[in-house]
Amino acid sequence: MNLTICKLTKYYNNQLVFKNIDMIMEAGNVYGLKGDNGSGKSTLFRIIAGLEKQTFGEVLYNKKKFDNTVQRKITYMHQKPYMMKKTVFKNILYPLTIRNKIDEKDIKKTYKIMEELDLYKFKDKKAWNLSGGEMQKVSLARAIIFEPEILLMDEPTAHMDKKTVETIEKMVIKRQRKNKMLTAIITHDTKSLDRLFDRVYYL
Amino acid sequence: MNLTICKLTKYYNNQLVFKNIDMIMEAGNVYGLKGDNGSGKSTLFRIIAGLEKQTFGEVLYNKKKFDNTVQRKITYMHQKPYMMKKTVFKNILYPLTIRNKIDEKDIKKTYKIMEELDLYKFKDKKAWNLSGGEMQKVSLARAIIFEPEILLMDEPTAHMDKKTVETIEKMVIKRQRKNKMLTAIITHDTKSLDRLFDRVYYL
Amino acid sequence: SESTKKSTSNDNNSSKKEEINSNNDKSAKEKKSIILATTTSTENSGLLDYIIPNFEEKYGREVKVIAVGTGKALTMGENGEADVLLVHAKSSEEAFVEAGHGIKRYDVMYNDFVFLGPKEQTLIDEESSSAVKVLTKIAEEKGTFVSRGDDSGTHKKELSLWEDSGIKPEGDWYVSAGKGMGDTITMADEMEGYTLSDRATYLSRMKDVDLEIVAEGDELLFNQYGVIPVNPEKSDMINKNGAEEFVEWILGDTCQSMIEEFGKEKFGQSLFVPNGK
Amino acid sequence: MKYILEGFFEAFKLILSCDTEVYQIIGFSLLVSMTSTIISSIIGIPIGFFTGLHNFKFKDYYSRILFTMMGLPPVVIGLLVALFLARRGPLGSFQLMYTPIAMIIAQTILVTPIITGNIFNYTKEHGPIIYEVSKTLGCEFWQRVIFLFQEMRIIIFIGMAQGFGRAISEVGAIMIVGGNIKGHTRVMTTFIAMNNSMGNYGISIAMGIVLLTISFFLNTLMYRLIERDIK
Amino acid sequence: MKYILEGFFEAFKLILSCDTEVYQIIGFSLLVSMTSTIISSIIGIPIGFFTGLHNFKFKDYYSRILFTMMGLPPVVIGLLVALFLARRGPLGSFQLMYTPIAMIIAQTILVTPIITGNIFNYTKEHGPIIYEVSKTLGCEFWQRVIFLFQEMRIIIFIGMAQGFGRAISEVGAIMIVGGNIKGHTRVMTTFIAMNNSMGNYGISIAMGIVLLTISFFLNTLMYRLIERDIK
Ligand SMILES: Nc1ncnc2c1ncn2[C@@H]1O[C@H](COP(=O)(O)OP(=O)(O)OP(=O)(O)O)[C@@H](O)[C@H]1O
Ligand SMILES: Nc1ncnc2c1ncn2[C@@H]1O[C@H](COP(=O)(O)OP(=O)(O)OP(=O)(O)O)[C@@H](O)[C@H]1O
Ligand SMILES: [Mg+2]
Ligand SMILES: [Mg+2]
Repeated sequence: MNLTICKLTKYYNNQLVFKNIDMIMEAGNVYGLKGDNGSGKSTLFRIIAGLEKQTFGEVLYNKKKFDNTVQRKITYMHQKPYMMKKTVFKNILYPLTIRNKIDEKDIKKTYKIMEELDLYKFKDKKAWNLSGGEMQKVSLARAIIFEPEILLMDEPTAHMDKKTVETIEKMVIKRQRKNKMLTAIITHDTKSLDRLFDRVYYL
Repeated sequence: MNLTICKLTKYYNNQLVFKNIDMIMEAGNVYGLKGDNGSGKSTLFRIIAGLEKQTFGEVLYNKKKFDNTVQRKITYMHQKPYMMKKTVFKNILYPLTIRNKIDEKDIKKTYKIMEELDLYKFKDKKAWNLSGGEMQKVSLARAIIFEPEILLMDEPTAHMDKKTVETIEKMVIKRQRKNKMLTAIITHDTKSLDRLFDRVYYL
Repeated sequence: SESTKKSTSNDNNSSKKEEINSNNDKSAKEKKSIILATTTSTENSGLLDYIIPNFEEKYGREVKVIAVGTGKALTMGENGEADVLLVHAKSSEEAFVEAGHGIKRYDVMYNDFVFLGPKEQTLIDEESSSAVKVLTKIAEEKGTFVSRGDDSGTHKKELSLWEDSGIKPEGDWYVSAGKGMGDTITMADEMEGYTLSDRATYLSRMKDVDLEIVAEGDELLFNQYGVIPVNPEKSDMINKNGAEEFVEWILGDTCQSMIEEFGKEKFGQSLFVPNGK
Repeated sequence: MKYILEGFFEAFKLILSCDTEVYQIIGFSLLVSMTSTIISSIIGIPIGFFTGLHNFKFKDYYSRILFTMMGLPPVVIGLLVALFLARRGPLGSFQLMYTPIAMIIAQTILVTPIITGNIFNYTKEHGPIIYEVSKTLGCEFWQRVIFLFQEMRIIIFIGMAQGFGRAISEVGAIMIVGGNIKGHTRVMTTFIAMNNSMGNYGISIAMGIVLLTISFFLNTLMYRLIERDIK
Repeated sequence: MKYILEGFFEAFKLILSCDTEVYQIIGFSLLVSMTSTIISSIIGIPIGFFTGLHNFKFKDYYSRILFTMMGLPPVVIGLLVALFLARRGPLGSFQLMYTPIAMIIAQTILVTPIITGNIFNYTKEHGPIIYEVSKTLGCEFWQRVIFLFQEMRIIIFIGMAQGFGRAISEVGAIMIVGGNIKGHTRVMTTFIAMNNSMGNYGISIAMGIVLLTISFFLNTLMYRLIERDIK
């Protein structure tokens, strides 16, 4: 799914965040989004994901406006990860449960991703007792397993150790192998991840 | 104030976090603390700051056990910053208000630090509406202005842009000029900040 | 059976239903129940629990007892919220029938009001036994007097007595409670004051209060209970037959003798004296 | 003093005595109050969610009105319901006065604001992020609602427990619309009130103890149901 | 129906009519219920903080007992207080029965669990981090408490509003221990209940309307006080 952002402007109670942003993001690519604190990166992603309303301008998904079908194909990973009041396993499995009955395949899939991010040992742990980085891992796993066509990650690696960052790079690359997947990542980190980006936007 | 950590061990309901840690941190130095996610960095800091009880071992402050006088000289910056239900200005000013009546000097001091971190424009903004990085700035400013002898920062730069990281380096260096100040910083970031550290511990 | 005869012998539609009911099933619950609005004294003394079951199995009709002050009971009748009233404020009752709210008023039973006061009280003695004298004495000596103050039959009676004594009761000594008889007795006991109560309620409360009868017997203290079937024109939901049955029954010999019996073994005397006519 | 001990003693007698009337009163109270609580939840929880999540004009007037309604006086509710259901009243033809239905109506009016208020407050603070997450994970409308339920089950429990507690313990409304009719509309509280004015303090306290014991065990039961994997 | 309109009409008459008794009743109700709410807050808020922050054995039994106590039946409370204060009761010598003090005692018992419960629930979830921050910023014990107050002022307001609402609207307890004595211990709810039992529906509803209006404005007032710089 392709994204076209034109003349996007956002005010929070008449305090300007950004103005007349134009961007194009095409399926199959990985985009980086950088900018100073408060430049509006998260806000932009939240607007794209339909969590917030822009003040002016519009976002088009394959030339169409935002609607339920888009909603189902897009995921935004919050900058501050939210853990459901469930075990780690159930947290990660959740996106699959809402589609249809869980089968062996789903469980396997979940276990696999947990192992990759070495969360398996926390399988039955209460997710809200995890460490900062572990929480980010969980919310990432949850987003990846959902397999959205558009994946918006808000500083996913902020609290993660080097090892994990590399794992994630691998995952993103793997994900991109399927065509028509679009991934966009906000990061302040100047070195790692960069090699993933087909293009970097600055706010 | 010097820190001596000996044979420190922590279990969360009989799940081991770390075991028999020995460390010495001396006033006048800046220490880095690194380690994988879940290696127990935050937990260690929280124990040092007296927010959590260790399972075994002990932490000595100038050879003395933790007590109120220590409490008053030590600050821990949470990994997930907490914003008081106040304006940005009042958030940062707070540590001074609890000591004694606020005077011109205090106000000036607060304004100065806000300008350094360019938070001044948010002076009267509700702190909980700030962006992730802005919140980290506020909680950092709050900690610095408190001028603790021991300052424990838990991934302070995770969400911060490059520019700000440099400002923070400057602040830490300035802070260290006063003698008997001890600063310890948790970070996953492999490049920046490193030049600050007199010594780096790994968990 | 009797019940079917009753329901066939009438024309109002609500009981046409009954007829059908009672034909295919004559069990008690099937016949339209009646709402009896009465005073707290008849329920709190336990009389109704004692006699009502007899009516229910005899006529196969349930009685829903709403125990309120006489004032409210009359209002309920006036609004057609109740089918039949069992109350004790003769003058108001007659006015009620006059105004066409009720069909007719029948005497059912009586007992009497008694003045209660603390044990070993000295204020009231033999020669001040007449109701008016008692009240005058209390008023003069400013002895605490707890009044129902709830527009109930007892309250109406008390007010009329003050009327007769020509005293306007007011001041700290005159406590207007706005409560039922039982609670008022509790309060009088608690405040070591005087009050006017119907004998039945007093006897049923005797065991747990330090009050005793300080004056009784004045014919002014006569307490007549009357039954009034509410005028069916008040509301098309009024159960006319039920009301008639109830009146017929309560004035009947069986019930009258039950009233005579009630309380004898427990209190050594009957709480109400039947005089149904 | 002695009444209180006596009360405990009587409480046991009451339970053990196979006095069907007592059981019937207890069962009936539970029936009425539970029904009202459930109806109130069905009305109140969605309203709480909705008004908590969305921003609308006069939202804080709304919230203050809600708080005020949480303190609706039972007697007033009872009276109003009575006026509507009375034979003379607009709904008189249904003949609901002095029936369990009337009691349930009154208690529902009493309890709904309590449940709504609890849900509303919590949703206002925690709802948005929860709702956002459910959206980003591709939940359909109904799945979002279910998601909210799951994540808020604690506060929902608290709200319902509070509502039920209010219902089972109030006497003002239920006395007026129920009429405390023996064998029909007599519940624990009206039973207590009546025995009070009859001077049977022991049995009043006994029934009070029974009442509290029951609602404690009900809370425990409900709590167990939602407790699973929560701190 | 007509009663309800009549009620509104009477309500205005009631307020405008310089009937001192009415004013006196209203004022007295406020006095009693506010006093109880304040006392309950002084008792309940600290307990709520403390039990919410600390982990102790049987904490969840405690919380369920608390929820149960939030539904204490007014009539039972009234009865128990009465038995203690009665002439023959353990505290009889103080002669408190049928005095405002008795009413305040009863309502305090009624309201305290409500305030405690609200604070406890919120503290359990949000207290720890707040308390930690106050520690790390070098607050002395008292400053920490103040800090908790400031950060939790919303829920404190809600708790107190709920408690007051419960107090001002209950009739069961206050009727028993107060006695509804004209000119002495008569409050809005007992006034309503009494007129109700006398069939004066209009005036009952009128007083009900007055009651709700008053508690609405009180909520508004309190809310204004704490609202400052909160979303
Ligand atoms: N309250 C708790 N209950 C149970 N386990 C906990 C709790 N807090 C932390 N843990 C566990 O203890 C371990 C250490 O946590 P800690 O937050 O110290 O890790 P960390 O080194 O700070 O990780 P990160 O770099 O992600 O912040 C983690 O595995 C975490 O799951
Ligand atoms: N709900 C809100 N109300 C008012 N202002 C807001 C709100 N949310 C964000 N802002 C402001 O909008 C600006 C952009 O916020 P945003 O979170 O998009 O920044 P960001 O680029 O993500 O910064 P960071 O890198 O720190 O995450 C910030 O200055 C922030 O203070
Ligand atoms: Mg951001
Ligand atoms: Mg950490």
